[in-house]
Amino acid sequence: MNFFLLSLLKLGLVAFVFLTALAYLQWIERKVIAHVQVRVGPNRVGPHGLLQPLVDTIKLLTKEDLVPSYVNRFFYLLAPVLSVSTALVSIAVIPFGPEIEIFGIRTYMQLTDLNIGVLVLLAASGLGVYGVALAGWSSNNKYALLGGLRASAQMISYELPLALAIATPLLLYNTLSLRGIVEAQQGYFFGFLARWGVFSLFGLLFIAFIIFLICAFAETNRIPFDLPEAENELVAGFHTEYSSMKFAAFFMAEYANMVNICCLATHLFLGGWLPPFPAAYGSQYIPALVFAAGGALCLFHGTVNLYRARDKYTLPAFGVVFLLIAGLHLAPPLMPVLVPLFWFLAKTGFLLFVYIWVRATLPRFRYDQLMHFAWGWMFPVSIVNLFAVGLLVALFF
Amino acid sequence: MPPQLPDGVPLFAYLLVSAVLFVLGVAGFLFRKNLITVFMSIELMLNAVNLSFVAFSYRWGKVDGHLFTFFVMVVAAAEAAVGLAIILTVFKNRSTLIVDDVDSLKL
Amino acid sequence: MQHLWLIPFLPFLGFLINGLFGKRLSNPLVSLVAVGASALSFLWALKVLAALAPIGQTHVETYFTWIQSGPIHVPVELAVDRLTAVMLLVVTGIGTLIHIYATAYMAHEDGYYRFFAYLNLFMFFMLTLVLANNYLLLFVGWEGVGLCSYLLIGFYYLKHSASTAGNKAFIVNRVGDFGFSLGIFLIVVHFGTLSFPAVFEKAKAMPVEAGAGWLTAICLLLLAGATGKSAQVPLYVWLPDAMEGPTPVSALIHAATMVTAGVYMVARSAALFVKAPVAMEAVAIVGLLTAVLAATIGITQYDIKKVYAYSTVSQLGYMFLGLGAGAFSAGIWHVVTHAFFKALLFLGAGSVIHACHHEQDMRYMGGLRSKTPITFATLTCAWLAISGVPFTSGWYSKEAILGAVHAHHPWMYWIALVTAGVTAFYVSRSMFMTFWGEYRGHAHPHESPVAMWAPLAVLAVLSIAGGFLFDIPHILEPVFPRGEHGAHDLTLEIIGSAAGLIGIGLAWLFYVASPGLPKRAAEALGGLYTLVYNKYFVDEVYDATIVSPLIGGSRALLWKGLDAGVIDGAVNGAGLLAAAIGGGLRRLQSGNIRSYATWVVAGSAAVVVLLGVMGGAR
Amino acid sequence: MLDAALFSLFAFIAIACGIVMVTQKHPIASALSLIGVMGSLAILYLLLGAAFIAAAQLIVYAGAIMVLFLFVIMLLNAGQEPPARRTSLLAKLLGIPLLIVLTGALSFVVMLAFGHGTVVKFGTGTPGSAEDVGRALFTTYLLPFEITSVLVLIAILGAVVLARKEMD
Repeated sequence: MNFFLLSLLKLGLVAFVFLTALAYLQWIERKVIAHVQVRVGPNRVGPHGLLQPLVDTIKLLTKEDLVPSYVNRFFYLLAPVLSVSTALVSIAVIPFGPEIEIFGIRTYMQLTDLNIGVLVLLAASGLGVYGVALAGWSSNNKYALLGGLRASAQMISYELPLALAIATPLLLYNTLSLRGIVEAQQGYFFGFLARWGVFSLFGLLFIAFIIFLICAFAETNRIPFDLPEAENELVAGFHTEYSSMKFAAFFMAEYANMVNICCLATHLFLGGWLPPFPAAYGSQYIPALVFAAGGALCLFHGTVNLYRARDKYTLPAFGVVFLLIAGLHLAPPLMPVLVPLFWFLAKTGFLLFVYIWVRATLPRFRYDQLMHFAWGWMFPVSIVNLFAVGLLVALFF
Repeated sequence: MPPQLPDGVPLFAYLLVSAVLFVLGVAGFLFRKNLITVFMSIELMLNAVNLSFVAFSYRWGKVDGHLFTFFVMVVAAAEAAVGLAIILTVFKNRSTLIVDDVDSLKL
Repeated sequence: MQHLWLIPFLPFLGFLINGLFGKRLSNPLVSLVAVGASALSFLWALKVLAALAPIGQTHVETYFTWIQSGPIHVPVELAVDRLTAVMLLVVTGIGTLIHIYATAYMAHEDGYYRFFAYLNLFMFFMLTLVLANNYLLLFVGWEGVGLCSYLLIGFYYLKHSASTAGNKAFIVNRVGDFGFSLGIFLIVVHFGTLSFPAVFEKAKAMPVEAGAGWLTAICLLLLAGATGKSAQVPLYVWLPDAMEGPTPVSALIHAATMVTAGVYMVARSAALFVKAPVAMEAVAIVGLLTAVLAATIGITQYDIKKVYAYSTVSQLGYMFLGLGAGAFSAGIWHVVTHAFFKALLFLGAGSVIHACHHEQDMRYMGGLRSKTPITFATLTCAWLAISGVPFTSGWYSKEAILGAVHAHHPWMYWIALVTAGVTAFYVSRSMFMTFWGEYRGHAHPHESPVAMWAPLAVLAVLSIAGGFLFDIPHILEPVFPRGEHGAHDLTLEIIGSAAGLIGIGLAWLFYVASPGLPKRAAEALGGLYTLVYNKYFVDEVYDATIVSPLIGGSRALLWKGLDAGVIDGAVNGAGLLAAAIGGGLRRLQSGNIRSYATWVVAGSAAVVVLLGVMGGAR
Repeated sequence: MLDAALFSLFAFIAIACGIVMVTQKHPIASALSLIGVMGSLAILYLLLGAAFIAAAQLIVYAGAIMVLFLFVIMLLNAGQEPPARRTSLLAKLLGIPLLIVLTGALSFVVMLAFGHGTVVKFGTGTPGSAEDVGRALFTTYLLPFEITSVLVLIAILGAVVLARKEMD
């Protein structure tokens, strides 16, 4: 039963990290948007508002769990469950790093390595529609219904180009297992340019990457495609009638979907946990350097030139923590574990940042524009791209 | 049938499940009034058949059953598209979804 | 590989282009395509023959298997031997000339593109016929040319007479073709193959049939086919009416090429015929009969084209006579020369008709010598050739035939001789009536354009010089070993030439010296004259004996009885039955999906139960 | 042992959802229970070693087709079924007995044919990976595959034509 034990261990670890990450993603988003809009953002609870997510969670948990009288109770309660479960299940197939050995136990940095991992992700995102649609329908509220219909229509429409954009690199990798996909991207062009999806096939896959990103925005109902919850038209769209933890569930689902799809993008196009340039050029020391630099910066601002009095203790503390992390990255036994993890998280984090960045920058589409964009542009382009890549692969590989 | 279940599930169990599901689908087709539900019962029957296809495919160690299932899915998708369009049209023209009210095709 | 297929294919291409897009193409373009197609195929034939020359043995090209059924294997294969070569050149060469002629002659007709499409199609089928290396492919060409002849006779389909003439030609040919197909079946039964080489090999091995036998039957059936296509007694009646078609058609199809298909076919089957003396005799007699009959009718006709039509019939009779006498090469020789001068005659006639604004009756012509000098000059050549004036092309071939016939049966020789005289007589008659005396018509005759008289000129040269230019019997030696027939007999030749000259002389006497004479002669002969003038009432006889009984019979029996009674009755009965059953079954159609579904479920349950009863899946 | 448990669990879920689907009065409920059936069937496919088909089942059936159904139901806002004015007497009378007969006969035949013999063990057994299916799909079954593509195209066109606003 060693297998089960290990699995449970990994499960607990991943669940904890993932959920916390979701909570803090929320904080990061608020911070980033605030700074984009030249505000400060949450900074009351804890240093730099670092405890904000905790407080939010407590608030949501302790709020009155009210169910409107006119809703269709069963489905009304079922919807958020569906939504969040389909969102969370995806993380199970996503690898975070290569096969590693800790304390003599060899294992994958991944819950389970299905040979149809990509399909599972697609299926999960496909099922995600139900939560939204049901929520919209069951809460017997025209805004909610409109929001739900919009959401489902939009998700179905954008799932097509999304699937095509996913299929495009698969032509090159010849596998559906995410691990296999990453391993297929090992190696370097000309010895230094990473053999990632985006760089392969004369940049044809880059088009696929862009398509994938756009569709990802639509899949996760994010700005500029957040029609289903367009505040100024639909109050709050499909989750108008939801409050407290049920609302939190939808919220969590949204961010979980974001994270999942960013991980998928990282694996499909950005070479997963592979470093951008060979170890020969010292890529394995980059993480340590980054953290060390961060630590140094914190210490510098915490001690030598101090902006604000209250940073006197926090910044140095952060500096020390960062330096410690840097040290961990250099520790021989942990290096093979942490370095890939770092690269993976870096890439995913960058994509998430793009998400937030876009949200802070772009306005919202009109609904007909949205649909026309899906069927009139994304679909043809992705199909043509698919054919082109297929042709190239058939010719040269 | 064999009393002691070995490590694993006898094939006929799958087939029985498929049979039951199929009959359920038939029942739905016979006794439900809502066009959409009737349509869904058909889908249920298709799924039951798919299950037995896959089971047979296991029995013979061949992949063909999976292929059949795949084709059934494709056909089901096409059928769903057209069928639902028809249902929409029916509703548009006679504003009812009750099977028994859609009976102009008779003497 | 000489790519023989190109020869028939090029005209076919022309047919496709003109037939499909001709409506949109301008007339010059259409004529360019048509003429170009046939000219190209002529050139290609030349190239092929040059490449093969001297064609010792047959050059065969097999393209693909057409029919493979049991032991019978029919490939699509073309072959060239010397006989084919001669026919090839005649068909493509004269065909091209006539195409050129037609561009001018048809210039003002509508359906211009249609005409040329048909013409090219005809070329295609004719060439297939000539090049075929087995009876079935030959039959394809055979039927094809029949079709084209039908289409072209009925070209002015608005004219009732034209369409009926077309039908007549088609139907009469059916009779012959029926015989032909029977013959082919017999060949399959008897030889087990259809390809010429195989059949002829087997035939060579057989003994000569003294009485009637398989071979005789086959040959007679083939002869039946030939009589249909080549307008021999008793099936010649369609050819004179075929003159309803445009004159170039009459020249190409009904004088030069198609009608000689029968001759070609018999010559091709020589190996069979020599083994069946009875059939040979039949061929000879049919030929003789036709020759005499048609020649005599020719005397009395006034429609210039009719005259030439009958002359064609009688000349074909000559050819058959030659074949029947065993002088195959002589027969083919006459085919060639006849192609020259008869095509010339028709084209000339066409030119005359053109000049007289589509007046065909010789009684309204005359004195055209001065008005259309070129036509006159060229026609004169044809005239001399057909009358057998010494050293013209006609003379050579006719003498060859007469010599052979004399060696075969002297009595036939004398009759043939007289016929030759008669031939000379009526052709001269037509010439005198057309070109001598003063003009009796109302139009203003004028010379034809160069595109029309240029071919005439070429043909004129050929019909004068063709005889000693091409010594066909010599060319054909590898195909038909020259028997004792070939030997020249001076006395016979003198007599033969004399007959021709006498004919011309008589005609001069009748129609130039004393124009009153013909009327008196006609009155003197009285009944005989009317009989001949009405073509021996053959058409009437056919009508009475065959056509009307058929029509009446079909009216009474097939239409009223069978069709209206049995078939319609059956159909209506079936309908009523279905209605009755349906009336019963429609009780089931309650329009309620669920009840239908119940039936389905019942059915499937029954099936499954049955399966269980029968013991499961195995 | 484990897959026996899994099988019985999901078989139970499937059948239960099936029953719910047939008995529930509300189309949306039926739709959801049908989705439940499909999901559990997907698991059964996995147990049978048909990984690809399982994924396809989820993506195509649960992810696309049923969404369409749900969509239409919401669009038409099809509520509870009113009692039908007139229904088929035939179905009323014959329905239940026929179903019983059918069930009995089917299970009898199944037991007859497969009553003893093959035992399904997870992991052992048939080629069912995406690669195997794909290989068969593009070699042995290429023609049917192409034909289905045409079929789907036709279906799309049909749906578009049918769903147009003016039905004239």
